Amino acid sequence: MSLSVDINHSFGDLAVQVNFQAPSGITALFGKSGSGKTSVINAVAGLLKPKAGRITSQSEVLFDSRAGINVPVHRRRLGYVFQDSRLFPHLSVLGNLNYGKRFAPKGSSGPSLEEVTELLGIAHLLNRRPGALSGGEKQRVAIGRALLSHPRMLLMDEPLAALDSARKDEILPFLERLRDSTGLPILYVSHSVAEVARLATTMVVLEHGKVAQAGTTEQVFSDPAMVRQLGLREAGSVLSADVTQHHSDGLTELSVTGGRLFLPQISLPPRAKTRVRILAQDVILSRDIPVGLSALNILSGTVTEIRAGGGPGVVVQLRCGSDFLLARITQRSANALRLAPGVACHAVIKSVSVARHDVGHT
Amino acid sequence: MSLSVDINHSFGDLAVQVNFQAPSGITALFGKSGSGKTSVINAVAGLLKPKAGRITSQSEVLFDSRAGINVPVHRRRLGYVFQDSRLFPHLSVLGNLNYGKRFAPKGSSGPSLEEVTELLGIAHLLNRRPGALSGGEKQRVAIGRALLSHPRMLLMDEPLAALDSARKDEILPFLERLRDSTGLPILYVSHSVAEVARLATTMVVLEHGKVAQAGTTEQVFSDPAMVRQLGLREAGSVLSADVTQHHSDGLTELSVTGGRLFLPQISLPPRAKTRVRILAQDVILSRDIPVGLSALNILSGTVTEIRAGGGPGVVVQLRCGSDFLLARITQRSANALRLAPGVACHAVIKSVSVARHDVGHT
Amino acid sequence: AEEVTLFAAASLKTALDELADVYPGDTLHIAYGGSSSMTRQILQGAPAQLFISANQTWMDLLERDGILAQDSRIDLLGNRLALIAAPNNTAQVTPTPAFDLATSLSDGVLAMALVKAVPAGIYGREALVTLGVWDSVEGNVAQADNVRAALRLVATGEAPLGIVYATDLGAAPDVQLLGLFPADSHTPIRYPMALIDPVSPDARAVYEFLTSDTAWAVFEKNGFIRPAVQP
Amino acid sequence: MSDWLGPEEWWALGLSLKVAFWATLLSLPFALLVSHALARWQFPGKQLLNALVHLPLFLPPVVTGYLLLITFGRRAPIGAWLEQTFGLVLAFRWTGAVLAAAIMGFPLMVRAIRMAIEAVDPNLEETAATLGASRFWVFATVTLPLVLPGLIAGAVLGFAKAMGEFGATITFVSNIPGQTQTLPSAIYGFLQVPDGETDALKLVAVSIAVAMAALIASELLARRAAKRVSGR
Amino acid sequence: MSDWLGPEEWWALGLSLKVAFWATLLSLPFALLVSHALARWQFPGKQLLNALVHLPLFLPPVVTGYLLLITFGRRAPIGAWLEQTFGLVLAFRWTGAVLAAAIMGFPLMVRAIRMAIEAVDPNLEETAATLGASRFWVFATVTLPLVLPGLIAGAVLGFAKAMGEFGATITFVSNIPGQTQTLPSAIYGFLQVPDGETDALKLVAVSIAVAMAALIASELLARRAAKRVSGR
Ligand SMILES: Nc1ncnc2c1ncn2[C@@H]1O[C@H](COP(=O)(O)OP(=O)(O)OP(=O)(O)O)[C@@H](O)[C@H]1O
Ligand SMILES: Nc1ncnc2c1ncn2[C@@H]1O[C@H](COP(=O)(O)OP(=O)(O)OP(=O)(O)O)[C@@H](O)[C@H]1O
Ligand code: MOO
Ligand SMILES: [Mg+2]
Ligand SMILES: [Mg+2]
Repeated sequence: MSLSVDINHSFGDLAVQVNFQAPSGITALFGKSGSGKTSVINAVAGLLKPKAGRITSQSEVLFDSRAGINVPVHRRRLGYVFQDSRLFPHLSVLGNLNYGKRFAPKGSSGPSLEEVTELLGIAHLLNRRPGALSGGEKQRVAIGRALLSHPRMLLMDEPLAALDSARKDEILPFLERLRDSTGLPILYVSHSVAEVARLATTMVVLEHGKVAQAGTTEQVFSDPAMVRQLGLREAGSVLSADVTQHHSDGLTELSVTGGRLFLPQISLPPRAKTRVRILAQDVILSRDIPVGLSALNILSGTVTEIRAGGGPGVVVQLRCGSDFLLARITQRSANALRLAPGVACHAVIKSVSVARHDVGHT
Repeated sequence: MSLSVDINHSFGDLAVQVNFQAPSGITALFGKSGSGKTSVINAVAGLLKPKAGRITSQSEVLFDSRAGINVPVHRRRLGYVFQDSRLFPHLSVLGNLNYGKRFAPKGSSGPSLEEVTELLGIAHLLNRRPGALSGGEKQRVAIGRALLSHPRMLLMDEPLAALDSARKDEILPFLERLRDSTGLPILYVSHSVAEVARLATTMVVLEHGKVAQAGTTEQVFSDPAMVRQLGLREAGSVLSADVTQHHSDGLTELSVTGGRLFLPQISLPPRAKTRVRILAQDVILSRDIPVGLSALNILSGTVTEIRAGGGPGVVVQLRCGSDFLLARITQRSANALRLAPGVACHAVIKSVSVARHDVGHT
Repeated sequence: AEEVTLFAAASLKTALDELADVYPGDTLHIAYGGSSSMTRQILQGAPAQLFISANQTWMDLLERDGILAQDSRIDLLGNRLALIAAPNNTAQVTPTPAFDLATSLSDGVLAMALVKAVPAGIYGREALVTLGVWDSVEGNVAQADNVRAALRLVATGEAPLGIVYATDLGAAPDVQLLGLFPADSHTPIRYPMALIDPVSPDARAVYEFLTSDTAWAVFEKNGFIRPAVQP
Repeated sequence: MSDWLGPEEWWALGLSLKVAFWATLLSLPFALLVSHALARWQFPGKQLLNALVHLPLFLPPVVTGYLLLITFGRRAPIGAWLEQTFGLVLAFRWTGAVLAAAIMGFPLMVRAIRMAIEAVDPNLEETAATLGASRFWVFATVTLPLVLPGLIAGAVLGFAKAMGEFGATITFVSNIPGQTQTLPSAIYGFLQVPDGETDALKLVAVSIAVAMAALIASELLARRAAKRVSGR
Repeated sequence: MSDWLGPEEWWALGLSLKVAFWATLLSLPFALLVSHALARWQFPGKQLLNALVHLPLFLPPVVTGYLLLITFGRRAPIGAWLEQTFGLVLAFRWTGAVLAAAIMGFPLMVRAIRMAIEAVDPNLEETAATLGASRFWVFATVTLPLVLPGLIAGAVLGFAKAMGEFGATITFVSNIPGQTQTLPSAIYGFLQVPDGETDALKLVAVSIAVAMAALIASELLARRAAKRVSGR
């Protein structure tokens, strides 16, 4: 258990009352604006002192209101990456990167400057000043700076929110590599479903200062109750997949427990494990096996749950192999197809609708 | 012709060389970051003096380098709405709204304070200070402030970019009402395809300081060549539609020239005209009329063009009635279906994939 | 009656304030300051009807400029220089030729007014030169911007010894008078007074009052002497 | 209480307050103009203007007073011209004390206001122009209100400096009781009298009290104005 | 050129430069500390400290000098203690002139530095803490470098003020040629004798030149530092 948080705090109206465990890997704090994400991460960092509670990291107590323990910020050794990068304007990129080194305890281990600049692709920027960097470059330097302070854990508060989507696509792979290569636990705040689906191993969903749901990313995403949390257009399931084969026409074949999927080429070797996200609105259901369609991906499954929303739509949960798939269709279609729990049917997924950046490594 | 722009300018490397006409309605300036959108709008406002060129608004010359004319900013009477709202912090909302009134020429006409606060839904905020407003409220006040200065034209530079999607959804209807009810010409900068598809009557696409394409929104969006400009996931066509009927199960039926569409209820009366945007990736093609699918919307058409992209996908343009539809499918599927110009086929569109905020009034 | 303004050297303040209190008219204003600055102000048209300077040179300047009333310049007062000691100083020296000033100072300073600029300092330096001791103390002279500031240095004990006007001692009871400088060790100290054109009857009245015996009694009480006859 | 100070001292206090008030009030518009010029305009001789404004801060006050005397004295070129043309006499009048105090406090005012102007977001000024405001109106309706906290700080610094100004004042307008004797001149007078220290210190206490009151009032006012300006 | 001024005046200029240099250098750390306290800390008596710092700006310099004399004189409690404990004598020494100049320039320094500190983004300081920097290191590695332009401006103001300080200096350390005769005392001396104006004005010109040079150097330095700090 690498981080354990149990805190109580209140801001005027909002009572923040949060209790969760973050194992290693990336734990996403997800929730609407104002739900308390930043407050929680600030409490972990020591920038906010909760009214009561206890925070421990790798069995060291960082905060304990009963025992009167409150380790000062600079002794917590948690690398914090802020949304707005906050590079030191008076230092070069190199100066920023090396900033934390002098304060890291002797003998503390962590990646070297070379490794970090390599990982983040910022080796050519070392002599620049922060003002001469683009938004994406700034954020990568901020990540590198946090890493090089040899933290026990990384805290990232919407590190990509201020960036346009081209910049995001530039940084996401670095975060994946970070997760996979350094083994550093990361607490990650975001309200981007796509980001969370791609990066997080664990999800903690906050609502009005309380934990609404927590679990592995696959669990949380395949729960029809989450559709409201994620937003209609963003809801969808996350499936584990193995790369099977790369085809010469640019498609990659993957196997999931319920069948096989074709995706535009992904840069993973055969037998690699990955995750694919399938938006509920991209799934069409059919009782018969459809033929003559431009859609390549058809998975067979059994309806496990049908949940009506507020509007004319319903969310259908299917079991395909050992995974769950969500489909958002109209009530009228659900009636026309006479769908009900236990009914077998086929899910039609356009290959291209599983876009590249919805695919993440595991 | 309400605005005519023909300017030359250069920033270091980038040569801005732009020539376009903006008729009444909303003219969108669209393009990647750094393509020169803000520079053009600033030149129109008078905040940037181009090296050469001519800008006229309703036949009044605002700038003419040959004739040595450069009307000062405060005499141009162009209401500018900035991305970051820029409310005057020392004035209340009412003070901000009334700011421009005293400078408007006597006898100039325009909406009244009541109309504007009503239109923008900010009547309850009048006594607040800007610091106590949410981002969306701020931006609405900024729009109201610009309107009440009785401008000849509105300039809006990414007025919604800094807002999260909930806030955006709050403001878009106001912009539509503005376009439809005041008849004020609007020059609108955005790099959100959805926003532009919904709002713009005319589109000017900028690329590296040059006009890459210009025309009505429908024209520009149904051009397969635009797919690259818009991005794969955002490309799609915009169809004109008439509201036919509201069904009791929450669906609204619309007729387009190629057939009929079912959408989740939209708040327009029968016979109202509207526009629907159909993303190319949400369209599945079939040679035969598909049956037993959860998708309700099937339009019939003829392939007019097939354009291969870089990856494993192709863009197929169909004529459906007098409109054009774009579909993005894999090369493999296109081969399997033996698609070629002139071939008749059917487009399957999930009703829910035409989401509410992709629908705009005309 | 018309108001009368008298410009006077600051070192006359104690005595003149006392006289102003007993002056029969109630419209006498006295402005005190450095002789130099007041002279310049008068040259620039300051509303002074009378001026009492602490030395001759500044009054000469006004006379040369022709703004003094005809024949009104007289030497009103004379003064003596005093060698003084700080309240708890046990030094016993008197200013005589070649007296042992340096030893009495030990490592302390001798407080004086600016020796090149302020009258009290100029006279003091002249006296020390005549007595043949200037060279031995020159480096230890702390020069204040006016004579009262020099007195204050001695009164607070910061300077063990100092040279001030005899008249300055009046109200500083703790300061010890070690002795007066021989009258012939420096140019006689004379305070010239003059009326400034145009002369009003009230100004003339003040002039008469200050030269009256009543006034003289007060001046004398404050330690002033009759001015030496001009050589 | 009222006989704690003599009538002349009460009068001097009154005069000092009056002089400081007018010095502050009259120099504010100029300070605002000069600060704006230094913060925002580009013109030849800007460094020179900046230097000139700072001079009184760096010169011994007596020198400033002397320069004022030989410029604005009744026999001096400008002084004589002012008197002939407008009947305005500065030397040896309380009006001259106002001039001296204003000049001595000017650099303090300008520094405070200039910093405040430099902190105003030029985007807001640009925005006002797009709404139809001319340069003048932009200044009056946007820049000025936003600069208010700095303006208050500057004004109070100027006021307090004016209350304490001695060297330039006594050199320029002399020290005439009932006419130009300010609080600091009165303090000077007491320091001329042996054993006048007690009285002098009384007056020092009074001037400290006034300056402190002004300073604290300004911190409060400036904080309130800053709050207003922050838009909350 | 070198006989344009007499040797005593050259010496006075040298002393003034030396005094101003040390006054600036020695008071900078304190000014920094006090500015930081006023800008960032909350503590009882903050208003009082603020007032105390400003006092020399508002009091007639003679009064400040007098207060120094009765505090730091050799017979005064603190002065005597300093002499006994550290062998440090201030009265009548150039070291005392340094103290007087430092105290008179202090409020100017503090105002400039305080404004600069208030302009530092506290988020950057917080960020430094998350990277492991203790309070001291945050100050030394983040706050201080960012405050540099303000620090330069403050130091130069203090320096120029020190060059021009007269009243407090002469009252506290008087004028001992070869020991404490500063440029302003020399100017004052010339102004006291008839026909001394020309010499006085020469010296005034010299001090103006020095102050201007310092001022312009500071604008340049501050601009360069500001550029550095802006991260471009
Ligand atoms: N210092 C504060 N004082 C009062 N209320 C605060 C303070 N900081 C945060 N809040 C309130 O607490 C709530 C939670 O804030 P928090 O910043 O943790 O939200 P968040 O989930 O990070 O939101 P966002 O996604 O917008 O960053 C908000 O309603 C906010 O207004
Ligand atoms: N003042 C300037 N000096 C130099 N280059 C400039 C200046 N202003 C803009 N540019 C450059 O001109 C180009 C166009 O800038 P502009 O702000 O018009 O882009 P934009 O299309 O509005 O981009 P964005 O979507 O990021 O706002 C950019 O490459 C920018 O770096
Ligand atoms: O009264 Mo004086 O001018 O100090 O000798
Ligand atoms: Mg947050
Ligand atoms: Mg732009």
